[in-house]
Amino acid sequence: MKKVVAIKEYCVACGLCEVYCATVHSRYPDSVLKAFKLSPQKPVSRVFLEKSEQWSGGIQCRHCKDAPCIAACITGAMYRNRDGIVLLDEERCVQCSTCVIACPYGLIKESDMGGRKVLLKCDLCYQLAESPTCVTYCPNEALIWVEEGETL
Amino acid sequence: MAISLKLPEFLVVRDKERCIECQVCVNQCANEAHIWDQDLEQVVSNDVACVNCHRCVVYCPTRALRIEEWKQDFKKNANWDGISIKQTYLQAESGGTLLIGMGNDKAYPIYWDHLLLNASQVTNPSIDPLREPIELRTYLGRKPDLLKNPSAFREELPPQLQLEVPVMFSAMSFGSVSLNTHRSLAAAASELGIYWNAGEGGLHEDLFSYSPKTIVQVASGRFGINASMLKRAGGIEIKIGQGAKPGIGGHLPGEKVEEDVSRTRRIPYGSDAISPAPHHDIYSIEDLRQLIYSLKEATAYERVVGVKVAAVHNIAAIASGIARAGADIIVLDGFRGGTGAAPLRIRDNVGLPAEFALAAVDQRLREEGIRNEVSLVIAGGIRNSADIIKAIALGADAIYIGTAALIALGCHMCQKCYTGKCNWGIATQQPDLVRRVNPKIGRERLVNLVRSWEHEMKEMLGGMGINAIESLRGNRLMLRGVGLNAKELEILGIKAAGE
Amino acid sequence: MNYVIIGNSTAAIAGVEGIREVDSQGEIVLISRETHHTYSKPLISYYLAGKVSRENMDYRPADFYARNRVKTYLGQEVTSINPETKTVHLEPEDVDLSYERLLIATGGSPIVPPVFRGDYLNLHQFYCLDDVLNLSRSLEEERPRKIAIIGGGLIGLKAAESMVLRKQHVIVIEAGPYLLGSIMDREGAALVHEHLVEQGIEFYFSRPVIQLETGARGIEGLILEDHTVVACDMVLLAAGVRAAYPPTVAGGLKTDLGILVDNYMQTSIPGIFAAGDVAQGFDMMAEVSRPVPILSGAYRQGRIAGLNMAGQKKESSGIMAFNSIPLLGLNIATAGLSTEVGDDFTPLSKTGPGKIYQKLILKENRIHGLIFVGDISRAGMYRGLMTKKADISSYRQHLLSSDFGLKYLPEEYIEEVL
Amino acid sequence: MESRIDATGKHYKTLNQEIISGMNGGTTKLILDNVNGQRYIGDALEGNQEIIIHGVPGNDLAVFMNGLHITVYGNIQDGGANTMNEGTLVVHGSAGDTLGYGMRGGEIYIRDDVGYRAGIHMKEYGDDRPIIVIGGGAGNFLGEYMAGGLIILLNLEGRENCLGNYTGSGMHGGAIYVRGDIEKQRKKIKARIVPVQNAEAEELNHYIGRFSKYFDRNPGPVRPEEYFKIVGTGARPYKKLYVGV
Repeated sequence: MKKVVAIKEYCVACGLCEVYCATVHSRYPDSVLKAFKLSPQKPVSRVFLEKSEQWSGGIQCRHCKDAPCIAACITGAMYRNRDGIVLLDEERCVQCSTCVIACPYGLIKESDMGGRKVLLKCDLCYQLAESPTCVTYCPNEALIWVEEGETL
Repeated sequence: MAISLKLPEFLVVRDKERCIECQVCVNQCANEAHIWDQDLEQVVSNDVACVNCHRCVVYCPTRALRIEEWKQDFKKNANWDGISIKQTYLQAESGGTLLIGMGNDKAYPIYWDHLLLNASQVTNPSIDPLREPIELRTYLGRKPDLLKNPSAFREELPPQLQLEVPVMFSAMSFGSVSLNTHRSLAAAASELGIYWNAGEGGLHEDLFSYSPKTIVQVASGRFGINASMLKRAGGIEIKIGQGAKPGIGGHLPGEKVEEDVSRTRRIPYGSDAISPAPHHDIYSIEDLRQLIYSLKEATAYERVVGVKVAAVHNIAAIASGIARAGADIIVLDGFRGGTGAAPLRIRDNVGLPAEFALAAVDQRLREEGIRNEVSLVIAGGIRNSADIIKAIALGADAIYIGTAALIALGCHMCQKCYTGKCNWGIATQQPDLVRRVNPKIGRERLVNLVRSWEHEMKEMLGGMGINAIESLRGNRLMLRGVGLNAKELEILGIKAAGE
Repeated sequence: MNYVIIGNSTAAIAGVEGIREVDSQGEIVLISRETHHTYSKPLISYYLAGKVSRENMDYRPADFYARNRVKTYLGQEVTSINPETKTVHLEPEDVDLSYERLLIATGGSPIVPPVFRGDYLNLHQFYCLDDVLNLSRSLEEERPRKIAIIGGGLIGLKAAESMVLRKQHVIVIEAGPYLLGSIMDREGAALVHEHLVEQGIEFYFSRPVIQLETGARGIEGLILEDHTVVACDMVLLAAGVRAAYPPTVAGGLKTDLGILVDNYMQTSIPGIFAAGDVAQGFDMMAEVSRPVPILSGAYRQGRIAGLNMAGQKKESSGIMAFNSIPLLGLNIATAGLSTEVGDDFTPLSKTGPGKIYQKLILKENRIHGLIFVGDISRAGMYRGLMTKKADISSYRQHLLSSDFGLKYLPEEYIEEVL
Repeated sequence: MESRIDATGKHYKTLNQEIISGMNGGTTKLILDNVNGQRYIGDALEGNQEIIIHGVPGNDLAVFMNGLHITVYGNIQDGGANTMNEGTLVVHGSAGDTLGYGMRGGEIYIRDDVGYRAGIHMKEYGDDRPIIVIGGGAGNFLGEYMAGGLIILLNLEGRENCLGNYTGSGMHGGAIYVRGDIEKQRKKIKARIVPVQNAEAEELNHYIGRFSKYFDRNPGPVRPEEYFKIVGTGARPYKKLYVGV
């Protein structure tokens, strides 16, 4: 299965991955401007720019083989689709946040959508034909979409 | 503390209608011209810090940013313009020599733009590069006076640099530019079948695999030079001078001497790397010959040894001397040549246009009958393929590009290389900035640039009805001057347009 | 290979999924005492609170059995297991089913304190779907004014939450000295207590119910150990759960507080596996065999059991207790040995602002447990470090700092995430 | 294996080719007789062999040399050990100008005097630390632009004028130890002068010991008060010279 890999050697820590991820998951997936200016709540990204003095990288759900979040999900809302992508069915989620503590990398986040709590995780933009949005818009090819185990 | 009279140079124009407070600009500006204000919960500008490098403009996802000149008029004065006044303030406040990056930006005439190329019409056909082969390959190095055995199929030649396109990436040292810049240049040169020059700071160990396509530089500081490196390199260049600062040496500030630079240059961490203008073992052409031959001896006469000089007033005589000292290549670096740091007054006021230096040197070497003994490489301000074709018609064997290569890598010509805070990751050693050049992308961009020039050169050659770059070399009949006076035409050795 | 699975909850479903990862052909039979399609037990409080529809309680989609070619016997009870003949007997169907591999995933059953043993109209269990369907009907029909919940643990408080959301007056009676005693320390519990009192819940601590006052409607009052009388008109039992053993197995299964299993989830009788709340497996944090009755553990055990039943040797490294429970807007997460105290264990904690309490329990440069109240956003990372048994000495000073993250972790950990 | 080459009348190219052939042929000790001005002896040679030179070698002796041990019985001309990387050069006589230019490592021992600009641009990195020990005095610009390494000037004849003008100008690393009276020479020194510490004596003794072994001349154990030390004015000598436009 293809995964997004962050190459910390070339991450410029700009945060565009977050901007475009938030946009594509908003009500206005085609326009950053509209997504941020017209959405009732600030759009939220599912990829997180992790920064330190030494390195940075856009990190996101690893879609683990033996996914702790799926095991822990009390409703069955967290599931793996046919392509191996771990997805959260927001319809069925009761926001118990068990996945938040299950994820060993802290990559499932709670977000406040105007008083309504939602849990968000990377869905690899599986509805899109092209690569995940964060990869498409990474200005320095520091996020790449590759088959697992593929070397750079 | 007395108030500073410095004024901002640039104005950060932020379109509030478009700004989404994403802080990408804040994340990208190493100069801290964009700041996230916690209390206002918005991005604010610190215009004084802006160097107009466009990093934020390019990265802003909503095109909310634009940088303008900070318009502050002084009372009209044809002599004391705003720039002169501001520079005076700066020196009065600091007591420092004015320092600047990149090449001369003054409005001196650009002679390339006064040269026009010929094209075939009716009397001899032009050649279509899409259908017919046109040869851009060339060889740099000493050529024999005549064939020893004209009937033999092959003849031993002195060492040569084979170039698939008559373009090389000129010397930019590791230290002045980042390792990722070097990686990009090295990989692109190898892919293009040309050479890149690692500059005077040695060759980082990660790049040893590119050695065959690397020209290493021996400058007065002798940084990173050792026997195995000389033997490994594709070619050797002695740097006597450079176009941006003739008569002035190199000086890499200690801030840029981080661990890798220090190891590659073999100097202590954080120490200034000083290479003064003179090699202190060269005070004459005879001394230069000594260094040339020490390098030839070191490499068993299997390596090309070139000498790079700045284009200065008596360049023809100097070049003749260099040729006679045994150099295989002479590099003439015109006064528009770039640099990481140069004293402003030197950069803007010393040297010659490469066009004149080239014409004068080619002419002189021909007159002395030694043009074949040395190849001529022109550097300093080459911007495009037409400049190259004109240079070759004026007598160059190949050209060096430095600034153009950096622009291909993203440089926006803000001329702040000396600060070490290059927002494009080129002229910096700050690890978070170095990451901004992805060598994979860098290589592709450089290869694209040279390949596009390659095709343009073929079109121009084809248009002239010439199918090999060798047939254009020194073929000044293919050039006409426009807007030049008689003396300029004479020095360039070309006819006026219409003649 | 043919498989029989007793149970229809998390461990059983995970068992099916485990088997099907390896063996797409073998026949799977699943037997459940309940008649419902597989549903999620923790969702009963959400259902009651009106947060989840009946359909959305399904733990797996409606076509789960069909897609996995599982033959189901719902509403059937296993009355005996015979390892000699490798058969189980079903009632009321009155059939013998033979198996090559058997998975016991019968879960738990609620504990009924002796004082509540009796038939009272307004006494409700709070354990399975039928309980809450029943309770829901009673709430509508009887319109109680005061509901007493016996037990201030996880289930009790989730029940309390759902009752509050239904605008009921709730009284929680906890025999222990503070709430959530099995996973929480006193400081954390105090915050939870404060929050729930603000939401109108009444509490009684350290006093078990010793006697009931009864009347026409059933239980009308509870008499506590100190003779306090708590008036109520409905009682919900949430006093804990114990393993729900299947009927006697000829030859006997070794048990302790649950059916003893090895790291492959196999019981003392070859071919018979057990998983979930009925089983007693390895607790990776305590490093002993003990029951860890949580859903994620049941899933992991069930899947491991399934894989091994289908012939893929897969060893469990044990399971970790961890929970996340939002209670009327307050997030609570705990993991591992969260209540551990003692000389070997060093607590590292921080409080505030507001109802925020975060505590790590450290021992020998490892995190052994955690309690997060209020802000749980980084809890997963700490739990990840617990799972890895990571040596935290190089970044100990950054633990619980507001910017704690990958950047402080060793290279190999970072590489794993990038 | 030992071999001999008579250099009489040979062009340097021929002589150097013979030296390389000798080395490639397995010579471990090569004796050159009647050397008279031939340049580039030892140029970029690498290995552990020994070369003994009788006569006066020409410019750029041991240039780019990486290893090898060269002993010269006679004076050497300009550019000795130019950009030398490793190895040892022992000269039973004096050296011309620019001795050890840009030297990166290895050791040089000069029995008598050195000319102008000795040790200019010497650098060091990690374990690579060039050493020059001079028995007599030095000309102008000793240790100019020095970025690392060690120069020891023993002034065995006790001359008042053992240093030339502009000693240590632009120096920003390494150290020069001079034996003799500071006061008479202070004005010629363009870097910082500091007293020698007792702890430094051990290292000095180590190199002076080698010098004594090579030449049988011994100034005796180091007494710190007999020496002074010249060091750079900081790693960034020109930090304040410039202001960015």
